[in-house]
Amino acid sequence: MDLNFTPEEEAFRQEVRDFFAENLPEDIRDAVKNGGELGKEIIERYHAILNKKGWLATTWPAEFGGPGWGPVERHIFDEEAAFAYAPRIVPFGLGMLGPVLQKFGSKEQQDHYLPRILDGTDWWCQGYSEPGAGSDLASLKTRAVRDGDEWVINGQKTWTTLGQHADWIFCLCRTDADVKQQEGISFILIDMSTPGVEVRPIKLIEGGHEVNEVFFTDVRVPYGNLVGEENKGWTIAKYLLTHERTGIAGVGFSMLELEETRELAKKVMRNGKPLSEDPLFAARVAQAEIDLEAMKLTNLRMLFTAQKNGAPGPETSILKIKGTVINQEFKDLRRRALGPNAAPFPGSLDGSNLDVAPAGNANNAARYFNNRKTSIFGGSNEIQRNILTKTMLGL
Amino acid sequence: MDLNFTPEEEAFRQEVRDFFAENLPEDIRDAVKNGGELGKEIIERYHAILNKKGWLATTWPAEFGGPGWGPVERHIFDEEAAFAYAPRIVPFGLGMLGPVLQKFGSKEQQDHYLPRILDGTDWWCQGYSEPGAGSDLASLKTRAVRDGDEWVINGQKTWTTLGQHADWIFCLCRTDADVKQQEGISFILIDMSTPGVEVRPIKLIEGGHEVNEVFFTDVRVPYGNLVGEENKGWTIAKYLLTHERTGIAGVGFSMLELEETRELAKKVMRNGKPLSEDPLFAARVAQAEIDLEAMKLTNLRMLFTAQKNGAPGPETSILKIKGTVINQEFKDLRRRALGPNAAPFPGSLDGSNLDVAPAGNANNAARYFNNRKTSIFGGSNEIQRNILTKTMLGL
Amino acid sequence: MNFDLTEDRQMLQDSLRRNLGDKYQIDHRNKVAYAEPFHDPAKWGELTELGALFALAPEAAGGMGGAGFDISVVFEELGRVLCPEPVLGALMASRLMTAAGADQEALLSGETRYAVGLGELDAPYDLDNITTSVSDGKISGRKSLVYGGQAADVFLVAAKDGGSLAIYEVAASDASVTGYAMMDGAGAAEVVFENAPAKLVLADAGAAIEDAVNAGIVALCSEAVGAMDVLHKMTVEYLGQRKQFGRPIGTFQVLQHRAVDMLTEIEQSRSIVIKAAAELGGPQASRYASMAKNLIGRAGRLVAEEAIQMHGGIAMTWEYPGSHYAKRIIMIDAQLGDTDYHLMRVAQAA
Amino acid sequence: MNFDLTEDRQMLQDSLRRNLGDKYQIDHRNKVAYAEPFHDPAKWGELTELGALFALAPEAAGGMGGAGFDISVVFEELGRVLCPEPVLGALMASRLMTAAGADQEALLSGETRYAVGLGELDAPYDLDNITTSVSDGKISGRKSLVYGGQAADVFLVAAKDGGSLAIYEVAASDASVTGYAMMDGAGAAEVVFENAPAKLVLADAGAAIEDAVNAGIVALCSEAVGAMDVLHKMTVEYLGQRKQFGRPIGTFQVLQHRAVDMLTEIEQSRSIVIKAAAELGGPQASRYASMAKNLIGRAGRLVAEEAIQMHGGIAMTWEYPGSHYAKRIIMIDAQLGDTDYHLMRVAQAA
Repeated sequence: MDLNFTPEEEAFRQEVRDFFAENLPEDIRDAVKNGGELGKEIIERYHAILNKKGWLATTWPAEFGGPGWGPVERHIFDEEAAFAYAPRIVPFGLGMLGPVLQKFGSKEQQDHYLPRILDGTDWWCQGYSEPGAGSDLASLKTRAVRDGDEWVINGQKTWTTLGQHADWIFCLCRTDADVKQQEGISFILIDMSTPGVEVRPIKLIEGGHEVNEVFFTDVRVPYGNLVGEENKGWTIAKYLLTHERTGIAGVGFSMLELEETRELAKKVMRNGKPLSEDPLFAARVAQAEIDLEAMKLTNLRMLFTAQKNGAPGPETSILKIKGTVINQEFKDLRRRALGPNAAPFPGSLDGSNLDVAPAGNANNAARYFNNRKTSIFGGSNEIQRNILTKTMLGL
Repeated sequence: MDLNFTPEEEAFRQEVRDFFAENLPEDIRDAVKNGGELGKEIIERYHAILNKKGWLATTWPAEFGGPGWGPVERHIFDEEAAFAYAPRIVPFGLGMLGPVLQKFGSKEQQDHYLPRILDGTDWWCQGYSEPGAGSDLASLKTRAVRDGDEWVINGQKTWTTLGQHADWIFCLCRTDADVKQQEGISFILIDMSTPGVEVRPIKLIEGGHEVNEVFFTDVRVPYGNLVGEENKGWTIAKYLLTHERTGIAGVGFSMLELEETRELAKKVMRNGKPLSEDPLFAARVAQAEIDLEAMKLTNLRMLFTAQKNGAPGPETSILKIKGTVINQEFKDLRRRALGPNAAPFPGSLDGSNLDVAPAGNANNAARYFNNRKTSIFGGSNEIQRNILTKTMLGL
Repeated sequence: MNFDLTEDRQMLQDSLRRNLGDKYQIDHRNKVAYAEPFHDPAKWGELTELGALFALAPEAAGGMGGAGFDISVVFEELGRVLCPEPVLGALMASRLMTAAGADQEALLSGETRYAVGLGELDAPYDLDNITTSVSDGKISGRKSLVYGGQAADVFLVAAKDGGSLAIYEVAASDASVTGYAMMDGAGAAEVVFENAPAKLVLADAGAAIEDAVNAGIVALCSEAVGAMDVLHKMTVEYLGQRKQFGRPIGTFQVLQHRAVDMLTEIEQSRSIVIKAAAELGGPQASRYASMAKNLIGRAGRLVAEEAIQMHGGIAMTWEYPGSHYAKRIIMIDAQLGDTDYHLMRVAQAA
Repeated sequence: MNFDLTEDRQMLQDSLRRNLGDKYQIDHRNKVAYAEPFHDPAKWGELTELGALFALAPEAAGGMGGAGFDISVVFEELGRVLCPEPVLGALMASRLMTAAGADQEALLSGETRYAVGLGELDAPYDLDNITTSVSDGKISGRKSLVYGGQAADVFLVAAKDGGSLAIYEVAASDASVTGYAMMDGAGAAEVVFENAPAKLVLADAGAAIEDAVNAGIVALCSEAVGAMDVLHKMTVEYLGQRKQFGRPIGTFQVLQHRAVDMLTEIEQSRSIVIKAAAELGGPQASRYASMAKNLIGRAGRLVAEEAIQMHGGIAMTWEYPGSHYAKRIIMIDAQLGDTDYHLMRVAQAA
């Protein structure tokens, strides 16, 4: 039993920390700190900075242009990125399609798409969920029908994150309607500029534009845009669901939230004293902190197991459930800390010189509401509990 | 909208209060206060005191020897009884069999059994649950087979509360095994002194003897011990499940617990100060108090509806769920208030002059554990949620 | 004991439910709640014509109600449609003016819009620590999150007058008013006074302010109950309709039980608000107002978060009405003292 | 980073699991845990022969372990069988004697049984407020809930020695010892000293006592994890076997999800105990011990109450082993500082 990182790992942490200190532009850092939406330009600029260093595709092996890190290096990188207020890497090309192509794609597909993901030529988005297929993803209805050497695609995807910026979308499509749901699905790549593709924004609860609906009307793409075998797309979907799950607890982000909450509580007043001296608020923060400390270890334990076994196990669903709950608790605390001063709509006091929230906290209520999504998407916490029931309890 | 009781009701409350002040023996009061088990003698003496006043069968109409109270009078009586540290009236004869006989019994059965319930001649217990039939009561297996003018009964009942004192048991028995579960059950009265009846104690988690197993081996009772129609026993069981549910929240008992908790917190020390000054403990108590205040009103609202409609509705399941949770929370607080001093096994320091808990609190841990039963028995809180799902949500 | 509404209040409730439902269809509500002036001046006129404000003041003060139950009936209906009109300010101003014996015909008719300035940046709930002060009839200071302040003609402002709290009237035209929309819709304002002319309405106003805050709490809690009730019904309806894995998700037992727990907490919320409304104006008013605000804060978080979670995605969108109910329910907690603030008030009073 | 046990500790764990499982079948355990002397002297001998106590002290003090992880391995196994032997007292006494540089051969061999007297009636957790004091080598005072005190040969006692805390050794024969069983089995004692001869073991013992308490907390938390793990497995097994409504109750989704939530909290408990064990003896030991005790307190309540509720009746009985696990898990919370006590320590240190 040894909780320490090796000297090599500690040196790596220092290297990452130094890198961010030296290379993360201040405007990007501030944008992250303020918690509003990040524009396309910021994300592309940030990706380019990482790519120059060779650190953009954190999960890719070296042969495909990744850094070739193991789970521990990835964990250290993720933590340091969070502490540095770096943006989250947009995962659709780098964390999802990349590994899929590496495992299921043809040599031609790998050679063509992977470099374009790295250099930012192609911005990818994900076409999984549909209005009628959320938790029950396998019931998806978007049809892809083969017509000679083309697919003809009709249907609708939804919750397509940052689809408004995307050049390409990877889709799960139904290619055989006459077999068991899971057995008639294929994984197909679609150029968003193809005629018949339409993106409509979805405005989120807090007012932001982050997700979209994507409509396909007689969209024709080459047959060769199929990844893996026809009707075997569900295998790919399942692969992605368990792939690289050890970062899912978002421990680094929650650690930052803890710090921000503590700082905020020193600045706002309640009953004539800083809120940090209020015993109930202090108890709330301490309890969340304890849960987070435990989660740090739970995360490392599962990381260790993943490293040993070569892959994370089903127990990582615990990271998703408890990790999101802890992060949501901190979001709640930061909103709560502001009291009534959390109320102004984001940006509504900009430029008025009459801010009601300490710097970096004007969006706390918006962040709280936006963050409710994390226990819903990527397999809702209810779905995770179903998985754990089967795999860990055997019920 | 008027939350006040009428002057007549207030006068009645005063009358009840005065009655208890004048008539409840101090030894009984102390026994209740100390929270240990009450012996048969205490209960019989208490029942006799109430019976003399005509207040024992609180739910019975006057024609059968009850006081003829409505839901509000019963509520007032229950509250005042709790405040006076009176024992709970043992419900099996008075609250359960009595109303059943009044609604389903023959004139002969009413004339014979009801007076004996009132005067304490017969102590009744309940034979419902079986080892394999708890929440799923309708799956019960105890068989009653007709043989001439007798029933021959074989099987086993469990969780028979205070069965060790009982003269008679009313049982749900399977009398037709070839029909739908609910349609082959009959309600039969059994003299416990009949050959073949055996009572075995069940020791509870905290060490107490309150419930029993009852075994029936070729027990023969007269056919006339059937109540209501043959194979219609499920109707009676359902009737009892919704009968007189407005007292189920146990609000009076929880109000007492709140007072006891507050008193205790003034007496025990933590960090050099009375526990009552500890902000976290004070917050826990205040939160439970608020839930209880709301429950008092929820209870009255449902009482009002019951009075208006002549019967309580399915929404009274809310009283069961939340009422037990609130009471369990107070039991937890009283145990928690003692800290390590809650640990000694009940009675283990008796006579040593070295008590570790303030008077009346030595059994706090035992009470906490024993009280966990309340969310399980009488239709577990899960069953109540199922009922509410169907009746109130329509799902 | 009687938990039925009186005939008058039943009529008021019916009339409000009928009228507001039409006036504030969710699309229209969102349009006016998030665009200047962050409410609908035309519909404000119609609302006041219904006599909604008269119901908030006692007959002696020119109104037709003013009891806790009257306030409760009005605000529960406002909550059911997420009404963005500045009625809270009118209520609290009316309580203060009743205490002062001031004429409030212009307020109750809706002709003049009042907002109340109590909390400040560093004293959001606890008025002992406010710094706005008056000398020589001139007021200086800043009031934060003045609800309805963006649309007010007149402010009633709590200020230090020597040692004690007093209420002053200040014309909106004499103040610097920065209005804005709130996260959950409707407007508020930062109001800055720099030696603005101020008319004394009530000296030694501590008790009157406490009463106004208690009335405001009964109003907000009633509003929350209305909104929670609608959101819960929406959720149950969604559970019955939405299919996944070949069946309505309302057949999944975990969602059923969680929906039952929401129902239980809503019933508890309704109960404690009835109690707080009954005690309003009496010696125990503050105690029960605090109890109500605490319970509503806890129940509200449960109901809003569970509603979003059980909808699973759709309630994360602006387009779905439920999201706006969830926002309102959550944000109510921080108005006039939050869960923890009121819990400690109850604990300390014990 | 490595979360596997070292080979030595793995052997210790295996040996304890094999041996204890046989020695403390639940019926036997309950028999000895609730009847004088509230443990099994014969099996205590066998346990010490296995070297269990040597694992609790460092080599420099004559032991073969003494690290947080050693303590954790031993107590998790004790927790799995609800072992009623007075090992906690031995551990805490050993920590104190190590700090004092005292010879502890008789302790580690199990020949002499030690118990530690720290808390008092009005100062159960916070030792600043104890009143037991020593003058002229004579000790007077009363120690409450001295775990294992009913079976001890020697007490190590915290007493005021002038202003500061010191540790004294007192022979059991010189004290008035009232032993009793605890609600969850095993024994404790009220120990009264009236001018009893007391030998100074350690002056200025504040830091050493804090270390002994931290070690005790790691021990109790590990014991809780062992007990929770067993109780959870029992619950899941029961869910799979028990049939109601024609199917195993483990097919009901509400029970499934609640069993998952128990699992999640047990994993979190295991994690925080690993951390507290790793930090034991270091500058952050008290902070992480408090974190562990708080989380275990919360998780324990959830696990014990849910286990009882989901068993539905059977776990309310003495006969069912699960009830004893539930009792132990709940009662651990109040030993060496409860959920709230340790939460405030964490909050105040922040």
